[in-house]
Amino acid sequence: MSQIVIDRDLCKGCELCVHACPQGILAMGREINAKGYFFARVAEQKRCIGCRLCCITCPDVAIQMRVSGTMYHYFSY
Amino acid sequence: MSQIVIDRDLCKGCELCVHACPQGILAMGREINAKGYFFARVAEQKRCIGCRLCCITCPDVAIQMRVSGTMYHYFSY
Amino acid sequence: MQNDVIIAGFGGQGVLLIGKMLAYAGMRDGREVSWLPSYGPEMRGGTCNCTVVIADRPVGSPVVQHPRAVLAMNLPSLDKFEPLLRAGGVLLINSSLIHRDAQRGDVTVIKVPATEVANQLGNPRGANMVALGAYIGATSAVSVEAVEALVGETFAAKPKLVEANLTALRRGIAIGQELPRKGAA
Amino acid sequence: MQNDVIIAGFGGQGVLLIGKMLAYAGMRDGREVSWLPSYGPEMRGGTCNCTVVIADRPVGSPVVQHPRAVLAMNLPSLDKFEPLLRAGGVLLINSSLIHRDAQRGDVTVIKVPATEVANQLGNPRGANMVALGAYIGATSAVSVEAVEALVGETFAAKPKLVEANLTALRRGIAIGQELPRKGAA
Amino acid sequence: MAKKLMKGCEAIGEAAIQAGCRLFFGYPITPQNEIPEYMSHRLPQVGGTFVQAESEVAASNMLYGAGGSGERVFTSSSSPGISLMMEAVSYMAGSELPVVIVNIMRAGPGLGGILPSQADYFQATKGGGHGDYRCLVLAPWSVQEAADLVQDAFDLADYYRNPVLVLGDGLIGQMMEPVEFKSGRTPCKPLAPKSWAATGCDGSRPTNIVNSLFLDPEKLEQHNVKLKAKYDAMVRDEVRVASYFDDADYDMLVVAYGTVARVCSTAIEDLREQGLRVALIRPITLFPFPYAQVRAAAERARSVLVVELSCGQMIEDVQLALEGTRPIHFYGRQGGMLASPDEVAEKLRSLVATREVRHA
Amino acid sequence: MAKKLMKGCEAIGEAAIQAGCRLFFGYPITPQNEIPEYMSHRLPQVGGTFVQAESEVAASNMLYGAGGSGERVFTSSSSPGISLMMEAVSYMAGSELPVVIVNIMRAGPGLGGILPSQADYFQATKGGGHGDYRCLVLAPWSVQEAADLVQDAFDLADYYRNPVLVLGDGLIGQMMEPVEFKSGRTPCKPLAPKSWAATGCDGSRPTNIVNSLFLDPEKLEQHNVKLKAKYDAMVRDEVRVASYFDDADYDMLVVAYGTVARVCSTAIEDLREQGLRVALIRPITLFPFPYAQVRAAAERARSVLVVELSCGQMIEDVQLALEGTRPIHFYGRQGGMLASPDEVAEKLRSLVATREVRHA
Amino acid sequence: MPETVVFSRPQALAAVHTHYCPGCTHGVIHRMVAEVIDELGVRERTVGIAPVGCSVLAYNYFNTDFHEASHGRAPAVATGIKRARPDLIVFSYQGDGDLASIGMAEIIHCANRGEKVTVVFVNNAIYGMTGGQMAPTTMPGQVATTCPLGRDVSQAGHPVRVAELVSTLRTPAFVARASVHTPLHAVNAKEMLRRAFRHQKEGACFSLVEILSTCPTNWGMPPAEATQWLEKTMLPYYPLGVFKTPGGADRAPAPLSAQEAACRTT
Amino acid sequence: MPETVVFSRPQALAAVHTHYCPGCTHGVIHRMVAEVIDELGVRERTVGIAPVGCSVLAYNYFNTDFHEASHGRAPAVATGIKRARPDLIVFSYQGDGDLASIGMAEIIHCANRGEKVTVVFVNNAIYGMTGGQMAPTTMPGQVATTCPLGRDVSQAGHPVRVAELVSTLRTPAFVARASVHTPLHAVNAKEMLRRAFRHQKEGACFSLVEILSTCPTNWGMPPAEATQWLEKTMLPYYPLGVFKTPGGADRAPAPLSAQEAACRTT
Ligand SMILES: Cc1ncc(C[n+]2csc(CCOP(=O)(O)OP(=O)(O)O)c2C)c(N)n1
Ligand SMILES: Cc1ncc(C[n+]2csc(CCOP(=O)(O)OP(=O)(O)O)c2C)c(N)n1
Ligand code: SF4
Ligand code: SF4
Ligand code: SF4
Ligand code: SF4
Repeated sequence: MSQIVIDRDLCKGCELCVHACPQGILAMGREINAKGYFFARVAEQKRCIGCRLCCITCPDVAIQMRVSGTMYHYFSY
Repeated sequence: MSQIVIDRDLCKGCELCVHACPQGILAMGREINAKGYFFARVAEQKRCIGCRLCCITCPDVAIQMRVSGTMYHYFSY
Repeated sequence: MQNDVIIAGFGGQGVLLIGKMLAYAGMRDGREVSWLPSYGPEMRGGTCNCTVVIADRPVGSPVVQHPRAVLAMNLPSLDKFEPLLRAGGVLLINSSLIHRDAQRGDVTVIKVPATEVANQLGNPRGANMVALGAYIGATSAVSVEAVEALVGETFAAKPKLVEANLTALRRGIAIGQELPRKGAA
Repeated sequence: MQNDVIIAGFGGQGVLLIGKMLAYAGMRDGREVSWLPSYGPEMRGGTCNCTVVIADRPVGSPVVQHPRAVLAMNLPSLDKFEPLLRAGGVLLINSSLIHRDAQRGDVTVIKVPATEVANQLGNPRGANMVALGAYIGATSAVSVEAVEALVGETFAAKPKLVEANLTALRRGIAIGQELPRKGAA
Repeated sequence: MAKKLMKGCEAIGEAAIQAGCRLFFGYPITPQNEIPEYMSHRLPQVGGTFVQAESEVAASNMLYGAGGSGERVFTSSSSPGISLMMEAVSYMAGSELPVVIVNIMRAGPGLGGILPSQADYFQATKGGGHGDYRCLVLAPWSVQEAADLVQDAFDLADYYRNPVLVLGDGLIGQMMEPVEFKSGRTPCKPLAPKSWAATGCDGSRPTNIVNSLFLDPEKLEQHNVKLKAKYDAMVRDEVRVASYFDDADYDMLVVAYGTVARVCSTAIEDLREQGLRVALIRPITLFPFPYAQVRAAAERARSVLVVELSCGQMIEDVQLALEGTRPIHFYGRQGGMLASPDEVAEKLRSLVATREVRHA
Repeated sequence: MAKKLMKGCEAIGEAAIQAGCRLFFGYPITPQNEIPEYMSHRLPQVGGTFVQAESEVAASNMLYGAGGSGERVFTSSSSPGISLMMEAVSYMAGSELPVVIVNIMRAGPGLGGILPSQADYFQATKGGGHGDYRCLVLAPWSVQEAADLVQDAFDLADYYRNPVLVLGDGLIGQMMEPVEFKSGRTPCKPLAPKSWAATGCDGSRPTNIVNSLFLDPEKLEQHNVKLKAKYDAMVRDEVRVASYFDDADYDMLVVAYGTVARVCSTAIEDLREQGLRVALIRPITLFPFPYAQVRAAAERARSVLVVELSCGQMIEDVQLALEGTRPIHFYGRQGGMLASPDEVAEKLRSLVATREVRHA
Repeated sequence: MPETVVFSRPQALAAVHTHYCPGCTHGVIHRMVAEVIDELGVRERTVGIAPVGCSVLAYNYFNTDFHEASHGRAPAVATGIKRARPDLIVFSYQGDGDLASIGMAEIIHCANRGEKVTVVFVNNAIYGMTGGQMAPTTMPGQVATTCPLGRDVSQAGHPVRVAELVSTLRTPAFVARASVHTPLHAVNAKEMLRRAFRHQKEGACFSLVEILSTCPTNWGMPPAEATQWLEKTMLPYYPLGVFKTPGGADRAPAPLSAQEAACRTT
Repeated sequence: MPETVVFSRPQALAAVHTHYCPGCTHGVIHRMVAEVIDELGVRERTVGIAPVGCSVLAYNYFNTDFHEASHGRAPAVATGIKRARPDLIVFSYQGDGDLASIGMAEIIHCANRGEKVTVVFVNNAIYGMTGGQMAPTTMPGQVATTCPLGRDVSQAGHPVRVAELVSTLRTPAFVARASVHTPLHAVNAKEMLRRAFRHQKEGACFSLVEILSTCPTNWGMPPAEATQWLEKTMLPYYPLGVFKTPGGADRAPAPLSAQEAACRTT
């Protein structure tokens, strides 16, 4: 089971991750962070397939992924 | 009938024309010119076929060619 | 006689624009003017500001360390420029975004709810016009005619904007005038 | 005491080499020396020269406008440097290539048929050694031992050349000494 | 034309166009990007040509080619970019080409910063390139003056067949002030046809050769002497300087150029209200430097304060002018920090203590 | 090692190797081609690396990289090539990199000629690049001194973390003189480990960054002030100057540097035999310039003659030193023409007429 | 159940906020370079070179020693470092104005000498740092502040293709072009970077990876739109792939055939 | 019988002695350029640009106006001239050190902008004027004063092939390589020059002709031997022919095929 952790203050609200997620489970929030950006949040953690595309996409390394137990990698990165 | 005229003082004695002449009618002289070079001379004018290869070869434009009457050009230049 | 003001805020708030309009209006009034922007490192975002000087004689230093007025459109700007304001100067605070009071006691403080007013007028992008008006109302640095004419020109392309911004400007002027005129620069 | 000489000729005549040998010999004699080549435009052919100074005290100017001796290996060099020679100086002329007389009356003139001599010795490339010898013979700018030892080193690779060049050198020295030593530098 | 509120960079570009310049070769660099940007949209409108060069080295050599063709041409850059032009500037001076170069100085050395500075004074006035040469150097203190001097620069370049450098700082480039371009302006120098330019030769004259190579040292020396004579003529005829507050007597003289001089003037105004007697002299040409004028003005004072946005460069020319006849003080800011009127006033006040400045 | 007859260029190359320099980056140009040529065959013999750069711009930036890695490195060129290095020199000064640059000056401006000159004095001493920076400048007058100064140059560069420029003319480069390299020479400055160099970081220290960019003007100003303090330290501690013929009294003082100073010394010897009383002072460091020493020496004379192979550049520093206390005369040759002892003597004699020089 | 972190900031990437604009893919490229440095275990002996451009502050963003080079000269600086310390892993990170405009001579000759360094070339078709001027890589018709009507190829010529140009040199090298406008492209870009750095680690050859990148700010569009613009406009002109491998064949074009050569179409 | 002169000095070539060494083919190239200028009847509106190199004095050898450019910058100077006076015929004459070493950025960008000028590039594989240092075009193993043991490609890389490099740019151009080491090669070289200048006269495009030339002096061999050395050593590495025509196809290499790309030979 994979879990996405978004650092609200590293996020610049570029929305690239939202577009990158094949499951469409990421969304932009309505709060603004210290830098004054609306930051991204995980809308439906449960549907995450652990593809890491959002992590790979984020220009600001604001997204971490943790998995509990082992998990299958769709592609090597 | 073609005639080769070599300007003794323009000649630097490089001998390239001697090698260029398909008829081998050019040779280096034994005199030295104002610049201190042994300059080239025409040994057998009569055997000149008017190919202009010596003229084309000479880096110092020391060789002129004159023809009396019209004459056939082996190649356009 | 010289008027000078530092106008500061976020990049998007149009502070450079109202600074230019102020300078243009000063020209129309036949006075000498200079407009100096902050040009920071070639980097994105952050705050920006400009210094406008309007004088009767040729402008000396376009750099003003202790301005006669400060128009702060956001908190960082207030923090940065309030201490530099001249004693007896005018401090205009965009109270829509800035929720703290002024610390100086020796200056005229004018709170301008620029964003609210603009929103009320149904012209959310007009907050900077309200602020500009407030400064002019409080200092009469330039004539109302000059600045109004200028608004006309600036938005000539879009007549609707002209009206909207004139209204915003006038509301600002009113706010600026409302107040005790003590020690205005 | 200072000896100085300008050695000049065609590129191929080895004038720079004998200049260097002279300087080296001076060093061996424990004196101060400098060797300065003409370095013209980066162009081919033409004449070249070098100035050698041998002195008891550190060499002042390596540039010598009026040298105490001139060794002219070809006509252009004679034309150029004869006028510059100091009064009372020594003028060595390579009479094999130069067919005019010296114009100066106030200097010691030594005609050195360098090429002929070299040819006679069956060492056509040794003309410069003959000339060097003549200069040394006429001025004793350096000791014969020093220069002879040097020839040994310079051509150490080819023992045959050592002998040939020593002979040429000695013939030159003789030629240089033969003459009235008046006003030699 | 009516007065217009313009950024210094734009005014400089427009001034070039008003002066008949139809060619710009340059490379972007802050704080002068508005110059190439302005030229890139204005030149095509007037039938001119804008080329973004691959580098400042290339831009300066394009300048060489265009200048040698007899056309009015200019480039602009900022400190590091100007350093890359030094070889070409030496070539253009040596080949006697009339070109205009604008340097909107930023803080150095190295990449430094992009804020205003005056630390390229030595490079501009003593010659940052190799060999004996000089550029005529003009230093405006307002946007209007920048516009005027740029137009004069083209005339001076043509008249002397020499590169002319306009030396501004980030402030001049970025600030907006009213500018007026007088139509029908007359050149500040008589202009001769450029018969020397390399524009094709029909045999009616010897070929024109744009060149700085002289293999014969005697010829090169003659050339150096000729160039020196030209620079001496500039020294004799082109000095420009402005004095302020020198109507009444004064105890202290401030020497400053460019926008810093305006900061000083404001400082001095305040001080005079407080009864301090201070005057200001502002070199407008940095080469030729107004030695005599600065000397004369200084001799009316007890001491001199030089204010620069550098560690002290122009101060050497002030020292050469004064030859020790007056004490010289210095106030400088570096790294893009600006001297404020208050700082300068404070410095002047502190000198009162030294008893060199007396209260009226 | 025993004395060896060497060309100046070769001696310079060998001196670098003796100083432990194992890296050379350079581009050919007359009259210093013998330096890269010498390095290209010698460096491999001692396990060093020679790289022929594609240009002087590249060479100077290779120097930046190698210097920033903490290795001893040098480059050499001649006037036009040095002009192309101006941006990088400003960067190296700004980043405080210890590098050695040799300029075998030729005549300019532009392509000029290849014969000896001293016309790059301003560029070398006032900074031909942008921004406030200084290079330490050493000017040898003999091949032996060139060899010695080049070795010192590496120590000075390391000690001050600053570019050091060795300024020679074509004569120094091309002439041969006996040279001796003392084995086991001790550095002329204490040398600290180069802990600042960018050579990889294992986390035991913050990363080392070779850089001259400071976006914050206050930081950049602090940096400028720090650099200025370093240059002041050089002025205080590194002045080198030599005096000649000053044992007895003298009426006239000659100021000259480099090989020209030798020409002057010969001229003075001749004059003294004729009873003229003339002394010579020779700056060995051009920056820092020996202002105090020149002033003191000049005050013993009635007037001063400055001799240069230029239109007059060092003379400005002499003027700064003398502050008008003595009349200053000038004799210069340009374009690759050499001043001969007779010319200098003649000039000095002509000044006798001006009654400034008295017969003994 | 034990939780493992499968994606987080690489060690070679400093834990700081960058100054890059929202959505600027400089950040993605930084991270992937850092990941490769970690993977190869060379962080402690790696020295980077920052260009003059938006990535000028790269020296603050990597956990390695760094040089800040003058505009365009990073390949010369890299040469100086590598020749001085062949044991170091040296990489330069350069924009298109820096590398393809002012730095053209330096990159060509660094590659031609076969310096054992790695060049990360970020092609965003614009001058970012100075505010959007035309770059040598700007697309035909693309608007920039110094070509307000769009790049006119009749005046400014066509965009320079660096990977193609460098790959034609005879000296062995690894040359590739990749993109980071989608995560899967990024995965491939990282593989190219991995190969480039591995070649250097093995002392094999010079390596250059050109990476197409976005500049939302100066392109004047939101980040997501910028990635589409890149896909639509840049990809067709800048084909992705490997252009040269150290062992591979010579990539230089041969002379034209007689009749191709003869054609005088102008 | 009436006598006609069928070969003599062209009008565009000044009637002076050159400083070139005996047998140096710079002279042949000068003459042919002058002949082409005469043939096209453009002498009176032609402006040449001399490089820094042995041909620095070219300004004395042509009967046309001239500029003497700083080392390597002739293409930038040419750009300045042509942009200032598009009516002029502008050509630069450059050696290999000048064009291919220090001037690499200027030639690439001049070609890439498509400046309507003609570049005559004389490749003699050495620095002549300065006395025989290594050039970027020096052959592997060839001895020069800065590579006394011969060019070591592992240190200095392989010789730069300019015609190949320039022809890969997308901007239309005419690019060819010829030689003058034999008269028949010279005849072909002249045809290439003719086409290059004609393209400019027609305002078609940028044109560059690389011409292989000898340097007997610095190669250290008699002129005739030098022509053979050129034939034997240079021709195989520098193929002659037309590399690019303005109307022709794009000469840039495409990315490698998947399996070529995969090969990791190092
Ligand atoms: C010598 C010099 N010239 C020009 C500049 C100004 N300058 C800074 S960055 C830059 C170009 C940046 O564009 P690019 O290389 O494409 O990088 P990007 O910012 O797009 O990432 C320029 C021209 C400079 N700093 N130095
Ligand atoms: C800036 C600069 N760097 C170096 C030189 C010295 N230099 C003169 S010619 C030349 C190279 C000449 O070689 P090439 O271009 O191949 O022409 P060639 O002489 O072989 O015909 C060099 C390096 C210079 N004059 N200017
Ligand atoms: S990609 Fe990163 S920066 Fe952009 S919105 Fe998502 S988390 Fe934020
Ligand atoms: S080719 Fe010319 S220069 Fe050479 S020998 Fe023949 S005539 Fe003389
Ligand atoms: S300007 Fe462009 S390249 Fe620079 S940080 Fe912003 S988006 Fe990135
Ligand atoms: S050195 Fe070489 S290129 Fe130069 S003229 Fe002599 S032969 Fe020709």
